[in-house]
Amino acid sequence: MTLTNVVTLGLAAQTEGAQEVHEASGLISTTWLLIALPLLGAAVLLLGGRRLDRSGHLIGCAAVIGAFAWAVVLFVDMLSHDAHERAFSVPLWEWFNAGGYEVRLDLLLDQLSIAFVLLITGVGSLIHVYSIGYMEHDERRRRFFGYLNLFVAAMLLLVLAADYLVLFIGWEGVGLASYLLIGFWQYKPSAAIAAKKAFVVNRVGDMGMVLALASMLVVFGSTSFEIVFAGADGAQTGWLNTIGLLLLLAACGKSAQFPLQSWLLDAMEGPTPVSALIHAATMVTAGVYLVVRSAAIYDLAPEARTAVILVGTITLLMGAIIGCAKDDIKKALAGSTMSQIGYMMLAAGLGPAGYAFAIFHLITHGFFKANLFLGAGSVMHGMNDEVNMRRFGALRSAMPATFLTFAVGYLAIIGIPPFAGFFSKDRIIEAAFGDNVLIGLCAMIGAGVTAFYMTRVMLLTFFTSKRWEDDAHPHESPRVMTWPLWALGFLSVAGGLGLLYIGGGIVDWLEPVTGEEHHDLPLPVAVLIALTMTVVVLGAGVAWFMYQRRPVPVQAPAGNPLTVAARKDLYGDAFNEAVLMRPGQYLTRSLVYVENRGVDGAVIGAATAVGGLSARWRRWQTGFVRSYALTMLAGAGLIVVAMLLVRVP
Amino acid sequence: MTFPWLTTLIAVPALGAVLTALVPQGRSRLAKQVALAFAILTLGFAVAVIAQFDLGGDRFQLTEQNEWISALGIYWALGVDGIGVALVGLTAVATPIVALAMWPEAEESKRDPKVYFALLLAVEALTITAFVAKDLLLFYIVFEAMLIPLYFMIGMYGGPQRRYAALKFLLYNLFGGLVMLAAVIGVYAESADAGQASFLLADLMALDIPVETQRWLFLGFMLAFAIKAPLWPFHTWLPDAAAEATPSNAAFLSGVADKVGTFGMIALAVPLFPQAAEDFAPVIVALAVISIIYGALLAIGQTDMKRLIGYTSISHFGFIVLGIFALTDRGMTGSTFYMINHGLSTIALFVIVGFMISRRQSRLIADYGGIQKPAPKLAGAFLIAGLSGLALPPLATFLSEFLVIVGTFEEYRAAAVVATLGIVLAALYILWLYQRTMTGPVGEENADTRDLGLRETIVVAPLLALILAVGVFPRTVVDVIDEGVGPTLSDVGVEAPDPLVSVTDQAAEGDEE
Amino acid sequence: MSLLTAVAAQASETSTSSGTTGEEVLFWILAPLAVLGALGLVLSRKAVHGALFLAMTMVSLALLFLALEAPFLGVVQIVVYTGAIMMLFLFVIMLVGVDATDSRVETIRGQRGAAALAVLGVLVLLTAVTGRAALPDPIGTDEATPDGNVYAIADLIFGRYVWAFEVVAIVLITAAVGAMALTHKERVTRRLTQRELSERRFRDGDPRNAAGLPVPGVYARHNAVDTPALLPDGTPAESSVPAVLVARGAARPAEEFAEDIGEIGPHGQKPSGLQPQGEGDQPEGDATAGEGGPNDDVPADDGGADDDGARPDQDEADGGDAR
Amino acid sequence: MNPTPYLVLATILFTLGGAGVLLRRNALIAFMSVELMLNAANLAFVTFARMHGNIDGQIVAFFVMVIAAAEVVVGLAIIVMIFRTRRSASVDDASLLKL
Repeated sequence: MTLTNVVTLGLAAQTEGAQEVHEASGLISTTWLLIALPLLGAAVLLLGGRRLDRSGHLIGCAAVIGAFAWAVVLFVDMLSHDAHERAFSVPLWEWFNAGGYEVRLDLLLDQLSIAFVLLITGVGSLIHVYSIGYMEHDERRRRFFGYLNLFVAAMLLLVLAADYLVLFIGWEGVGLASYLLIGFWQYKPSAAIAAKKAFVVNRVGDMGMVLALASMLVVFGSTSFEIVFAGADGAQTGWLNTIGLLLLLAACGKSAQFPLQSWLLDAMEGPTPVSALIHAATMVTAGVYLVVRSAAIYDLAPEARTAVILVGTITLLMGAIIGCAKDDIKKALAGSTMSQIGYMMLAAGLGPAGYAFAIFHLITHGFFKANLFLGAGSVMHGMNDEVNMRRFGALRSAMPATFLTFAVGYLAIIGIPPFAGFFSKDRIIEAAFGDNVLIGLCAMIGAGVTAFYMTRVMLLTFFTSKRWEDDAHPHESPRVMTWPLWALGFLSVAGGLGLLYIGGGIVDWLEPVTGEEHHDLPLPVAVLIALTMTVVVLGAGVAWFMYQRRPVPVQAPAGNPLTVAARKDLYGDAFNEAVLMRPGQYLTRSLVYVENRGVDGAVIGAATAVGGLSARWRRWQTGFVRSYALTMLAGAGLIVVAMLLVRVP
Repeated sequence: MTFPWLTTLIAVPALGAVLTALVPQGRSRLAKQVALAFAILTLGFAVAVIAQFDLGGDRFQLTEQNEWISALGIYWALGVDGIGVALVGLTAVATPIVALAMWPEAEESKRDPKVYFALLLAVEALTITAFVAKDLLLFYIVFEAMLIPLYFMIGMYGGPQRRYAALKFLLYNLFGGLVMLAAVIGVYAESADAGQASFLLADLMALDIPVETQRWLFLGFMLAFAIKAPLWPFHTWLPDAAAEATPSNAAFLSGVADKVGTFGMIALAVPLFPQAAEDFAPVIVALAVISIIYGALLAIGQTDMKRLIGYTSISHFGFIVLGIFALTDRGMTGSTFYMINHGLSTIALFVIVGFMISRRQSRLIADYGGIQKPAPKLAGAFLIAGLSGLALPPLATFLSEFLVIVGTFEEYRAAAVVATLGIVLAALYILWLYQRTMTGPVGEENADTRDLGLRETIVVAPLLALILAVGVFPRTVVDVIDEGVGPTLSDVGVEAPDPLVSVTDQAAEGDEE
Repeated sequence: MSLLTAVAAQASETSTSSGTTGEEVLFWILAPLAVLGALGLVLSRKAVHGALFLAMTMVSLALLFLALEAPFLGVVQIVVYTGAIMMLFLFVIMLVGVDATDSRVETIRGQRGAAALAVLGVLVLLTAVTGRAALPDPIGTDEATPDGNVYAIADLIFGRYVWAFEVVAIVLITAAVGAMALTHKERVTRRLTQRELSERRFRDGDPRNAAGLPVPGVYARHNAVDTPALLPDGTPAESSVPAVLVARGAARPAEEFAEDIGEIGPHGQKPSGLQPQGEGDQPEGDATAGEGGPNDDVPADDGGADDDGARPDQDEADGGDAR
Repeated sequence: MNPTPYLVLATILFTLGGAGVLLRRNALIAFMSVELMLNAANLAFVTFARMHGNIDGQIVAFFVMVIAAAEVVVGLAIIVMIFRTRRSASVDDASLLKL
């Protein structure tokens, strides 16, 4: 496979180890505040009881906004350091030391983590504010904010950890928060089941994580970033590939990548702000973060990187196809999320050539996808929580603010210049072509499909004709909800340009962490951009022809086989059910049978056998003294015989 | 002569048991108060013992040694190492909590509740003795004697099938115990052959027993411990006992008393017969992995909450045994740590399930649903306890499970990989249980479920707080345990392996270049 | 008694000169007697005969003890064993029924054959061992007992074995107390007065017996208590013979009596009433159920003579005699 | 005189006593057979005492007699008790030892 050319290039382009990490001092040593603030918020909100019901949402918002403000302060402080002097370790306490395996609860603040911190706290703050309005009528709003804060704290720990094991705490913490939030309306059985499914599927990924950590311990004797990355050079490629694949498994779980993608669509059962924050902007990108963070390992593990590329490519196409067929607006967006994360994975798999673009796309995606989800939430809010797009239509006049911001997000995601998505996605497509034409083509087709399904969403929701339920009275959302929309809309417009060109841009910013490298492209960049744009316009046009030119039926038509398959999530669930759940249930049931009849049965059978034998032998106990006397005499005689036989002469 | 701390630590609950039993009939409240007071007093003494444990000091501390039956070389010999002191701590913490949790339980049966509390204190005294005994026969005696109060606790107070469960429990453990007795005598005979006949563990560990003999003796010990622990396929008594005993009794049984089995593996089976332990390790590791998966799968298939938790314990005991017989430092430290954490989390789970049962009078999962709405605190406590059961970081159980897997991975790759399946299954059985009982629409019969009361909060809160606190600040506990594990493993002759890539070496090479 | 001491003196005299024929003569006389006694014990149908046979064996053994230079034991054997213990046995035999005869029918399946086998096996085994052992001639106890046998024994009992002796003493005391405790019968109801007994006879008994049971043996010739009284119509009054005698089969049947007096009444053909009643398995029935009311005032368990010899086979035998 | 005939006699008496215990149902006769066995054992003891020139054997025989006396007292009391309640002196009737 031509992908192997990455190997040599990757090795050649290997930067001189990671940048040196400095002990934090001054402001930076207060990095722990970033985590502590939302954690405190969560603790107060969850343990505070009913008396905080009225002020709970404010405490929650204050905690996150405070963390954001502090992150900005830290960011500014980092800017005052040299470009290659911006990695700081913030020691907290020694976690434990078992048999020479020492784990310290340290934080690592560097260019990569601060980018995530800003994204998480920034977008997080906006979504918190939005939630004030969205959850206004929910009696458990305080609890909701508590969970959100918990999520933010865990996510920050994830990105700030300086040790894989500490990262894992955050990793599971966000999983827990996601579980709690998906199942927030747990009186709905579907929500409870979706929450459990998300957690369990993530646990499959965690298996990979745990085994990766175990492998690291065997190979490096530690899980701290510093030691692992420093030692990666000397490790066998086989081990590095193993670790890389195991980490990829973990990333697949968290980022809903193939083959562990099935939980994400169900996760839309949660409240929409949750979908925006956790299942679009931040948590699901943790897998990408993990891969990029482990750059030192992947750089030296070509097979693992190939696997990352494959997973990313497959998922980006799968997600896009699923997104085309869903009538549920949130599920369509969820499919899109899968697909976009597929792009990021693909980029991350490209190695130093793609790491920075993966993060770049991750951030812009955080902006516009949060924007889109919140917009969808705003639509639902105005339409009595209706999610079926076939029941929307012509809402642009009813909800102008939502429409405008959604439109900006739409343009960003399909990659129309100069919106944010254009810059990030186009770079990935370029890098993919630089690596392998086939992969590049897939990425390009993905862009076209993206344009198709996003145009479809746009048209079905805001254009075409009214198909509302009779009792629907669409109205614009309150200010507290539209204001975050405007903010995110602005970021969707300016985020791409801003990140790319202000102060050297994100690629330079991340370079000390991720390294940098350029491939020769098979075609000139301009041609590639032009091709991509053509594909995008084509996709949008097809959607326009299919949905704007023809009336949209309220009932979904039967559709072609591909549509049917896409509606069923490309049979992901069916596969899981047939291959894992059914046999699992059968296994469980048969094991219960084996336990009762076999293992326990053997024991009880033995007892019964002894009992039966005793019942037989009991007949020897006639109760007649003379029988017993006879036995005694015979026994005494036998003893005498035995003594005679063994007598020492 | 120094103050006999350990003897006192044993004597206090024993005295408490006697005094509780002596409380006049009918004054059950007083009896309970006496029992609780003594349990707390024991906790105080245990804290004193732990405080005196000197990290970096001798391997066995606070030792006492008095001749008991000198003609046979039997001693009243006590002492704690890191492992013992940790488990003593667990026992002392668990007892007052369990005592408080069982407050109303004993009344549900028609018998006098004071007996129940007296028996609990008796089990505590015996369990502590087992953890600090430094004489093999003393250990054996308490190992067996423990069955008596537990038998009565299960058989007198409990569900409709309690007699069956109690008998099964007794027969299983007695069988293992008798086989162990033969092995104990075998060890004694070996020590007699070597010159000075003695039951003192220090003397016995110094023996050089031939490998062939070691194997037989090891099997004798292991059978008893594997039944107690319990390991597949010797486990079937536990689900019955867990289901039929009162919830707090089940909690104490699987949370604390059964730890004597795994403690015996670490403190006796491995150091006494190091060669045999190494020879049999692969077999036991295989059994442990089967236990993990088997217990988890069966837990998924249960319809009875207490039985379900019983099966989860089998799965968790599988992890503990796995870590022990990986015979690595991390594995064994993880296992010992796991014992503590599993104790806490299982007690929490059983106790909370007990609270649910006391409200609804049913053990069946199907009878519940939507409890979260009327009783959010109950549901929250249940969720946290459950999460610690599925080893979610940073709860304490995570670290121990992780260390076990890591320790196993060092020696037995395949076993570790299969064992990690256990963490997926754990998520499934816990969350499915939570989903079926706590979420979903509220049925009419559950609509006015009471939330946690004051007593119940006092029972649950310290457990959950401990689980979290130990998870976040595990250092001291792990250090103490590591202190005991190190010498144990060096008895076996195991050294911690060096990592394949040593960063310090590399740095040195780099400098040379 | 003087005879015994004389024999003993002679025996011990002879024994001092080892290998003389005196002891052998004594042994060959006494040994068959002892075996005979033992056989008699095992084979005799009546317990009292067995006791007498056993006494014979014991006396033989006592004499052998004398011959074996154990005069003290010999005397103790006679005084304690034959004298006290056997007397106790006889007491109990009398209490339980002196005429009780054992059935020869074995009720436990296979017991007789297996017992014979085991007994023979043990006999062959032990005799083979003892008979084939080449034992040295006895040393004799003269050296061990310089002051005579009794002194030496006293010395040992109150010296080396004093502890065992005391323990045995305690055992004896305990046994005595135990025996008393076992046989002592607590009276749980007040003893009935004569008046009450009389009233009860009227109330629930057969009024015909209100005046008391008829006395036996109106025309007695000898030992008349076993002969039933005759009612005015010439039939025997069955209730006039003590139930104990009836149970033992010692009552005279009516026919025999009728023959004695030369004529028989119209109802005299029914001797069954005087036959031993019931089965051995239901001993209570024997004493009281047979006749109903008349015996009610005899407490059922009051040492009445009865035995388990009243078995079907014996019934038939006795009945056959009667006809 | 050589002890062998005494021992053979003791053996025969012992065996006959055993036969009595096994074959006779009358409790009294069985009991007397036990006494016979004890006596046989005593005979062996006394014989050996003489053979070895050591009267400890006689002491044992003496203790056997005393214990036998105690045993007879208790045993007969039990027989009387049983007879009172069951109207029988047959050992087979006292077969309640089994369930």
